Amino acid sequence: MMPELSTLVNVVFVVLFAPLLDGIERKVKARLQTRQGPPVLQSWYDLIKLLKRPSVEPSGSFGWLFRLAPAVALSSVLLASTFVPSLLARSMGFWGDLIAFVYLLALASLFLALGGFASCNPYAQIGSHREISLLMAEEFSLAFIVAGLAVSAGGLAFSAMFPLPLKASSVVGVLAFAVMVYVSGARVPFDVAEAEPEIVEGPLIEFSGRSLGLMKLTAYVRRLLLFTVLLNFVIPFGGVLRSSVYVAALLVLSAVYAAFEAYFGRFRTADAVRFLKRFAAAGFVCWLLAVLGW
Amino acid sequence: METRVEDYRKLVKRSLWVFHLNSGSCNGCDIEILNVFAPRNDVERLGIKLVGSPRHADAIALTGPVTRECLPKVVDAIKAVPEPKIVLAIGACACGGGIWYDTYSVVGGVKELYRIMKEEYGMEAPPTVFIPGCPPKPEAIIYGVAVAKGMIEPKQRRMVYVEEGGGDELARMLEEVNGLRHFSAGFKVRRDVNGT
Amino acid sequence: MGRIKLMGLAVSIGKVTERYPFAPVEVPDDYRGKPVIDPGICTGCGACASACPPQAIQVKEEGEFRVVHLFLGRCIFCGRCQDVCPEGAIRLTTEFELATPNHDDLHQFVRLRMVRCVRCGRPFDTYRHLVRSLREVPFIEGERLLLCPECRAKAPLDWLEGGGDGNEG
Amino acid sequence: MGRSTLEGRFRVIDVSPDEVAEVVRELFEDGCYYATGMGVDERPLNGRFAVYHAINCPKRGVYVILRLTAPENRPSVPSITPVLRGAEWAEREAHDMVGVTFENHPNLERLILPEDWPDGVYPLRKDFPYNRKMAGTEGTAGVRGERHDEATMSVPLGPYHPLLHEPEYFELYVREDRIVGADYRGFHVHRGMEKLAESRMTLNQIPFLAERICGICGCTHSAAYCQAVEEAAGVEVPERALYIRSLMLEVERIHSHLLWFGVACHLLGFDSGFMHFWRAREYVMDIAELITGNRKTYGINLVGGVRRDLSGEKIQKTLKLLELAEGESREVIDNVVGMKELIARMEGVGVLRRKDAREIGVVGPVARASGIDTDVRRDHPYAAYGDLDFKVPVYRGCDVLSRFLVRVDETFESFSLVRQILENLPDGEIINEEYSLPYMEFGLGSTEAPRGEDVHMVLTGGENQVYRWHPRAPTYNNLPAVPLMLEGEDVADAPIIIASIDPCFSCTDHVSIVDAGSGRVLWRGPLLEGVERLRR
Repeated sequence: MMPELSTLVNVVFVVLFAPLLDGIERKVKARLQTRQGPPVLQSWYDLIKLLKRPSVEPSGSFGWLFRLAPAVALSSVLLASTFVPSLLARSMGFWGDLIAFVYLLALASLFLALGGFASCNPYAQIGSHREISLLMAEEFSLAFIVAGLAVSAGGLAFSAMFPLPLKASSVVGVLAFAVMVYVSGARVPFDVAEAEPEIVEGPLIEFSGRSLGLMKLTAYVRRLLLFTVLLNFVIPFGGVLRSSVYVAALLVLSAVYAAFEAYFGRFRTADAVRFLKRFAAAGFVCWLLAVLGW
Repeated sequence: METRVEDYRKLVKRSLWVFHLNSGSCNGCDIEILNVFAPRNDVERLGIKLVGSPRHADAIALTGPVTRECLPKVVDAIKAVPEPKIVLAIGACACGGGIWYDTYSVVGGVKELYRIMKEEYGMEAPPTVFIPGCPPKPEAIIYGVAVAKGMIEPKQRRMVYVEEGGGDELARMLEEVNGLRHFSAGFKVRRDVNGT
Repeated sequence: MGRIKLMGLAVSIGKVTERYPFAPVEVPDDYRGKPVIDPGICTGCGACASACPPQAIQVKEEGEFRVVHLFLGRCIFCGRCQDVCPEGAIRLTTEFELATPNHDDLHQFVRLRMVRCVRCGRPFDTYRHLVRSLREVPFIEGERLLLCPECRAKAPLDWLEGGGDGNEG
Repeated sequence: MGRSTLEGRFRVIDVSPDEVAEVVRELFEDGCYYATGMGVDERPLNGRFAVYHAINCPKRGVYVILRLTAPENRPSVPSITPVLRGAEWAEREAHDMVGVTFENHPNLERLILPEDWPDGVYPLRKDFPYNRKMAGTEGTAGVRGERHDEATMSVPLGPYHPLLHEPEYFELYVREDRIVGADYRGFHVHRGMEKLAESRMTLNQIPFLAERICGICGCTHSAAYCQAVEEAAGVEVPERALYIRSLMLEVERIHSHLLWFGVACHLLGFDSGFMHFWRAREYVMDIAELITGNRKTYGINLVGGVRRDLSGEKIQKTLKLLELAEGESREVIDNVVGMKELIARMEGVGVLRRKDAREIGVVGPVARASGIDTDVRRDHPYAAYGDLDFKVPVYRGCDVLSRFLVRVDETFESFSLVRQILENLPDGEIINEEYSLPYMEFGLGSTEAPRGEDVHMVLTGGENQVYRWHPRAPTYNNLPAVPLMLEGEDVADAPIIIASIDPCFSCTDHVSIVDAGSGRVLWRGPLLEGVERLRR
């Protein structure tokens, strides 16, 4: 199949499947809380409803930024999804796609925060503050891990890293990356930016209707992409088998993460940042091992 | 109006986000609202979610009699929910003002609230589902939501009973009474009896 | 460790969610649900109205009728009306599915015909309440019950002064 | 007037304005604390205004009621706030609602009524009709609090905030995620209850009104009211009724505490904990529904006894449900305590030192977590508690964790109490309706609500009514401690700290309050900001 077509399939898959994955996570959490939980398509139902509703612009906001933020956030994750092989193994990679990917995801987070600032709501501002400090702390660990993995694989392109060679550095790197996937998925205990009981969903508080829907979709796609990269690191083969293993692994991974999320209390922002700073050590180990050629 | 409700129902058929607005309630209804999200009733299975921001909401769960102090804030919060929206008036206070419906510091339920909204703020009253109870049990709240979503036809109906019969009946009744007492009918007052 | 055990607990308990509204739910026999006035028995005496803490039951007079008005929206389901009703005409059912989009549906009216005072012609009591009262008091008293309270207050004087027939109406 | 009841749980003493400060000082030094106070318009009787101060002396098992009067033309009495800080709010309340002035009060600001309420209109005076709607006046706004500097950001919590579930307002002053100050402003849930009780309601309607002071701990309010009237009228309550009252009070405590654990978990971001606790709580709700016919508002108390009896079958069912509830709560609590990150977020957070706690006069679990050994059930036995065996847990950690642990212990004590009550339930009548209501007799009823001491004062009126009824909910005493607990903490901890007193604003706001905790002049403006920001 042509890379363009296959990329298109991948993007469509990502957009369609990401909310479904969230629905599955909600179901898993519900079952771990002894309740029935929503139908697995619930996140899709929510999204469809949101997209049908108009969005309201708060009076004191920077209108253009507030309007722009959801669109920019969603397009950056969609662009990111063109680099990553998801359902199909081929996609539009280039020599520096890893770096582009990481920064596109960061851009999405940044615009989430900016949208929050733009709404001029005090909760949104606190939330955005937290989002940014978390982002900074994440970047630090992520930089080491990505560098380690790149050295280990011998290139900065996804094509070189999928799958990773079996080395000590890649094992450590993948494990550390798995934790980073959890953290940047904004899951409890790292969901300080959206903490509902404290600051009412933080940056999202003023978004409504369509723009809220886009923001939510961005978050779902983001999570799915992070999972996908993690899986690509380890799935060693291609073809139809790859696709089915990929989807199955995605479901398992998301269920495990959801279970973790259901049974953790939220960190304070400072604790979360402290944890991430300490966690950078793991990234450093990965990098060191890779440099040593292990 | 009808079509608006129909459209709304179609919109929220599978996903209804609710903003909880306490206008000075005693907490009873509020805790029961939380209770419908607890495992026993878990309304998430019906696509219902409690949201913290009125901006995200499709419906308002209004509890309390609307105190004088809360009034402007309640009006603002209702305004902040994007159209189309619906109000679930939960509990005796919201439906009819409750036990304190006529005191000096209470507006007295949604009917009065809507009147003030119209007169002083020029706002139209949103469609409302009344859920009586003090507090309504969680199932009663779910029933109310089901009514709002059009899943169930409400069975509560206005009842008016008018007693039949008229003046003739008096004679019949008195006959009956007098018959029981073995006296003849009539209204003669006997002045010679002591103790009247 | 606690969290693993708790997860295990959740798995072992499984799902406790009920199917309501797709399946009925049980309530105790003496659940305090919707109060219903039996219009065939109610005499309109107003005991419920004076016991009702939120004044959800109000008794008013409208011309020929005494109206017992139950407003379910304000009812607090305390059941005091049931406690005090001398006729057993009002009782609380186990019905709790009362939600309705129509405010009018929350009202129950019982309109009872009233008796006119045999002297001044003013409607002053319901037939039913009067009949009941007539059964309970001595007959002589009973005749006096056909007078409205004001006329009744005047009546003994009339008799003492030899006013003759009490039945002018 | 001028009587003094020497026996029972309270003692009414008429004091002269000159000696009141001295008497209060002596009482405080004796270990007593300020429970509550009310202003009474006694003009129709004797042409005077009266102020009743209730002071709790737990050591002696008695409430001392100090009664001060002032003539109609000069309604002014000396303030006792300079001697006993706890009296501040009660005096402001009496000033606001009845129009009695307190000389030398440090801060006699409006406390309860909205800022736009016209001056000189006092709802609790007898000449004010309970259902009179007052139009607002313009231009009574005061000055706004001044904590704003460049680096300080003000974070409103409320009036609509998912943490509260009630319209209340906290304003936190924050510098880099640290709270440097906090204000509390209430009065959103003021429903004019006291006025309603003395106007429209009859003696046996008020228990249902009292129950609706709070939807969580309503039974304790109706019990306290009934006790107050029973004390005033000297009503003998049947033994069985007392046991059933205790039973419902304990069922209420269990449900309230389980509810709180759930909410605390939710606030700490642990939603599964919320679900687990509320699942266990559901059995307790079933018990209430089974016994009283409603899950929440039990409607069981009347003056003279209770309304519903308990059949053998119900007792069996209750015991079964109780076992389920206890088993599951035990398991859940044990495991939650094992979760380190939750405990870490409660330990050492929201500290209220014992000394401050004493001075403010906090009650219930908040006091017991700060090392103060107090419990109305033990100190002033009521209902069936004199016959029952229970421990009063006291912790000295002074933090949120201690408050959590006090409630844990209490919950299981309550399970045991319910069992004891069901096993030892005496036979007999459940209500005594043969009593006559005296005129202008004072009565005081107090109960240990799930949140602490709950005090009701009653003056009986003629014709099946009360002349004056004044309830005081535990949160009223606990709230002033919150700004102290918040100072210097992380913003992320604010919700759990506020929640740690298990605040019940509707309880407090039956009359409602405002305060900065620091005596700052308040303004109504900021209240609206939170919502205004949401407005288009």
